[in-house]
Amino acid sequence: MAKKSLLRRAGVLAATLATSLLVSAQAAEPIKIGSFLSVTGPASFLGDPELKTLEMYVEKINEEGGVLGRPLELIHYDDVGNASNARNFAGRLIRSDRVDIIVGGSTTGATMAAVPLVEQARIPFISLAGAVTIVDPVKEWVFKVPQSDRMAAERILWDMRRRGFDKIGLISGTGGFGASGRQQTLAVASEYGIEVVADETYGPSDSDMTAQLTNIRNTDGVDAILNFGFGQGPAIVTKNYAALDINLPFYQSHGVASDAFLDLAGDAAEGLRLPASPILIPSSLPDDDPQREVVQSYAQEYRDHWGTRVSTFGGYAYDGLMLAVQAIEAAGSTDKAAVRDELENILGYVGVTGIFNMAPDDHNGLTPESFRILEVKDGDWMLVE
Amino acid sequence: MTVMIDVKGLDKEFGGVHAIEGLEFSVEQGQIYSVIGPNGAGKTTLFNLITGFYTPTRGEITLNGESVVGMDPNRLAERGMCRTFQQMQICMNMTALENVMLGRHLKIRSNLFTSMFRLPSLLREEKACRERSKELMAFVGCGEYINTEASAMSYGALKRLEIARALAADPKILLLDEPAAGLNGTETAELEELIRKVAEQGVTVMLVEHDMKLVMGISDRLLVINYGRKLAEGTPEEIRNNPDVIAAYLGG
Amino acid sequence: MFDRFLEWRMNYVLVLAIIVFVIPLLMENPFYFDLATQILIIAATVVGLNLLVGYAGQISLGHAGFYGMGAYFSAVATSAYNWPPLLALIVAAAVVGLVAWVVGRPILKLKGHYLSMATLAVGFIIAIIINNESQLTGGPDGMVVPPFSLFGWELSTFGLYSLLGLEIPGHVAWYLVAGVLLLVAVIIAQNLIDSPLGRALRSIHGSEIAARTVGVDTARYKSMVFVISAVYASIMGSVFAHFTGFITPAIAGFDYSIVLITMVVLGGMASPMGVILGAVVLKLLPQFLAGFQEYETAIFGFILMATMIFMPKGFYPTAMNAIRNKLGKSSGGKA
Amino acid sequence: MFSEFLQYLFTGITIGATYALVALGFTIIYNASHVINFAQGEFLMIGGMGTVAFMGLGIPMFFAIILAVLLACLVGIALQRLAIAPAKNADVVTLIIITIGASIFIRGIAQVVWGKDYHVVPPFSGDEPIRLGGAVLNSQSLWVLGIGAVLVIALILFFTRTLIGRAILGTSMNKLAAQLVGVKTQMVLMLAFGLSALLGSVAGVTVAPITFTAYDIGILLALKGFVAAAMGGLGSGLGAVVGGILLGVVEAMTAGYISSEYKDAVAFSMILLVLFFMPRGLFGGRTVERV
Repeated sequence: MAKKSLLRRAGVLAATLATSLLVSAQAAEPIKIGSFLSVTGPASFLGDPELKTLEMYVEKINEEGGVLGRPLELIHYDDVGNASNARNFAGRLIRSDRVDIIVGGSTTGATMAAVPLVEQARIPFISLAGAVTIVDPVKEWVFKVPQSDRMAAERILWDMRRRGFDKIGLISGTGGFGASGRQQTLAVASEYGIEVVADETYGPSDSDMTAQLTNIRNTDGVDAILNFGFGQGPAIVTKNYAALDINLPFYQSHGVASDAFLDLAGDAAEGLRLPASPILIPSSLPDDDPQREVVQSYAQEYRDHWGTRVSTFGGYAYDGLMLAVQAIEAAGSTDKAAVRDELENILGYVGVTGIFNMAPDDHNGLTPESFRILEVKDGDWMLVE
Repeated sequence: MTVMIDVKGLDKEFGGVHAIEGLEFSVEQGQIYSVIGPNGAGKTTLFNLITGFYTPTRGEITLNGESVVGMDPNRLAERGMCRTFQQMQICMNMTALENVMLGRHLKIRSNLFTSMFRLPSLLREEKACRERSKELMAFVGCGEYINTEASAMSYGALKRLEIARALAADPKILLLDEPAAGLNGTETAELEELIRKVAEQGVTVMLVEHDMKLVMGISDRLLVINYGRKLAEGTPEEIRNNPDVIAAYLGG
Repeated sequence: MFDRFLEWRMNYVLVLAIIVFVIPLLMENPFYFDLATQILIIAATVVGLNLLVGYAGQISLGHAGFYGMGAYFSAVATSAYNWPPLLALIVAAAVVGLVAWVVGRPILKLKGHYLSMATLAVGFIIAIIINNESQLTGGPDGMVVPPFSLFGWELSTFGLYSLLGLEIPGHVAWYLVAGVLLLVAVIIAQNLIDSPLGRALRSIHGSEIAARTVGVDTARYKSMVFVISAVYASIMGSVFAHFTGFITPAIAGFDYSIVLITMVVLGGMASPMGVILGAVVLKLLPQFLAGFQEYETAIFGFILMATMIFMPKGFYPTAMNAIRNKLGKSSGGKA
Repeated sequence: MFSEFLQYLFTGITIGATYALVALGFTIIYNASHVINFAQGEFLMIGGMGTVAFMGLGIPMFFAIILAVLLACLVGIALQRLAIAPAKNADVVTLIIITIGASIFIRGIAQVVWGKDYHVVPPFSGDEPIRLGGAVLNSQSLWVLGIGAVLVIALILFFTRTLIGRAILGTSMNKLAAQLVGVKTQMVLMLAFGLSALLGSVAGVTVAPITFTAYDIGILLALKGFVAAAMGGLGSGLGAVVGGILLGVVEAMTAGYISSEYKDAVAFSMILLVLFFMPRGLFGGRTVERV
């Protein structure tokens, strides 16, 4: 990492030099980074920090001289969490704006809607969405930043196994994230010797999940409860869970890995566990943690720039952008096939989300271990290890 | 003469209030039969019962010997019954001619398939329908409105248009609810002439009307009702001399 | 000559055809074709919905349910069961028609807001089923749909085709197919409207009481037009699924039903050109508003509200009236 | 077994009380103007988000609530004056689209002014749940039920005992007649919208501690409220309350005993069933077709 950034600084220096020598460098054609995100609508808590991150770092990179001596230009559309909009905007980015690479797609639905276009147009696409279907089966031009929901399920089940639970109750949202997470959990549970004995769902705008939780509580032999979902739903589940006084270990997914969740759930969240990026605990990362530096600087810069706390989701956009920049630099041009090949070759990139090791059969490049198991203690996240 | 409409023991209650009570009468084919009575006597309710818009609480209505109680208006139309309304029911989203052509709805055999592809059989049928409707518009005296939007027509013309539409169905019995309401003297005279012409063609006409001059001049028989009950029935002459009727109208 | 053109009931179809087929000569960018094709598909859908809402005067707040059903039937049948797309499209239309008939009979007895409520409920139930049966439909994340093909000949937006010696890129080919579909949809709809059947439908809107007295079996006609508009939606839903290659349950959802009915009302009820214009505007508006960022929602709502307040009949009839008045004045009040 | 049932019932009544309050808002406006106001949910949103925003300015909760309710009333009156009144002769569908447009507009503004995050409104009386017969009841649920009951009684008294209330009812029955006896119908309509907004925003702030609040919370609440109002019979206050509670209980029971995935589908099937047999809802007036 240190070497890489040194290289980049050298590049920046060269670029700055070039600028001062050649006035024409001013006319250097920008590298177009296309993006469609759910900045408004039900998934705005994903898209909003993602866009803020992209805007901020594109600006920052340009101040430092851009990439390959060319400035970055961010072209962004808001898909409002609607997949057909996402598809249309992806089409617009590819065919009208003629961008060089796409970093975006806050939700799995939005990402998957754009995939057929991206594949046919043969343009590198780095998705910021979660479901494993995005990269399994591998699609030639599609990469993704976040750990898949399958990894989240695996990580949670691993921790459950470690604590000796073998029967769990599952409650999940019926939105894309929850439904896919539920499927993955059911699929991999047996590998960890865990049985899902209760399986409940709730709608995206439900205001009370007591009935579902009562059902789970009344199921025989439940050792722990897992909630897969995002938005305000999991916070309501958490509150209902506390109100029902269910004294079972409680797990949430990485879908709620943001401070906003703690604000909503309040005391009720006390003691629950979830898998998350280290971004939630920048200051309590051990000194020897390889991600410590990048996580802390991103968290600091984001807070300084926007005046709000970071979330995991903004971190995805950070990694997405940096992966794109790195691949373009390595390719030495914006040639789409070359950039794609370089994306596939990325090894050991230390990001906010984890350490990425891409491969032809792995367009995500993360392992379940990149998730840290956190526990809520005294209203804050705490690393369990 | 055959009996067209036969009403026996007819009752209609609205929330316990008797709108029509124990009404009995019959209308013979080809007659002009009028129903009169003070406001709120139940005349329009009676029409709504006969034409299927209301279902009687009790009693029997037969049309040409067939019981028609509980039958929908469109089923009654298939049996040759047609009517106009006190509060006119004109399709204001159509032209005058289309309103009359609508009246021939039951005469038309075209189906979804012929309509979708506008097959020749449909065009032939439409042409015939249009011709007949134009004739009827001329017959009722609104020939000049053929291409006019219904919403642009005067009240009097619309009244006649509604009759033309009813006639377009080639009805056996025609019920007119206050056709003269809102018309001036000349228009009323024209209307009287029109009703006579219709009756001459063998159509039975039932009439609810307030214009006594019109009613007395035109009707073969009259039914007088008050508070939903029969007060009198008979020829115009008999009604004119009936003390109950005089009392109801003058002193009641 | 010109007068006869003005009198001709299909005059606007000719105008529409010219517009549809001239546009490709003016556009280069495949993205615009992509958008235009979607507009044509959705326009054909609302032409069908207009028969129900504009002409027969029956509200449906659940029509996207039928659209989504058609789309998903085609998607599942062609991907999971390898049906030929055309067969899937036809069977989907038949199934959707049947469903519409079964639910339509009891629902259409309801009036006004109760009818809106019932259609909304039907749409919701369809959307919930699509959302939950994820083994078949892929659930909320959506599913991939194979491209349209006929006798082994595949229509893809990225293909290249030759017709009469002309090289036609896939996106233009799709556009032309959708354009022809829209014209067929409009011609059939106009034929229906101009038939006795159409007259009966319009009479239900004008005066249901009058319709019944002249013998129109209003219940039968209402369910017939409900089925016809549902079949329109189903067919165009199938076409849309093959065109975009990926669908999510959102296309069957309440929001989309509202979009459809808004297209009908915004452009001008009971006017095919009006509803097509409604589709064009509502589909293009988000593209234009994309630059307004966070103000997009507010501006969209404002435009919607203001248009309906100041042009309650929709903007096509309002504009036509204005033009007619102007022409009338300039020709010395001849009209 | 019984405690389970009791739990579902409590849950259902809590959710149902929310629906009932939204449905009552529909009812007031429907009664005065025969308009279904699809922007009704936005009043709830303004109630909740307004309270959060005013509290953010350091205003004590009680006054923040009052300010939020006032704000909602202003929006309600503005809605009637600026959007509904100019379109008074429009079709039913056109009015539906206008109110939907208004709802999108209000939501859009709220999103710009108040942001997109979900917020918590503190419960009125602590977080401690109440235990009863093995089941748990959120203390805020009691507030919802209590305030709901008070509002319903206040409304009944308002419509039957006060001159203005009777004027609203009179206007709904016969606009012309009401004008003839000197009722200023425009004034009455404005009042109805204001009142409905008041009801909506009070409901919004009361349920916010349970459901959280955000700029887009109004959409689905409005939808459920409409379902409840239609099921009970449009225009009937009793219908709105019964419809709301019934809807909530059916949802909770379905989630508990049948399938949580299909609980909304069951709720929607139920309204279809009700309408098949009672085309004007459970308590809708049986009017005779006037010919």
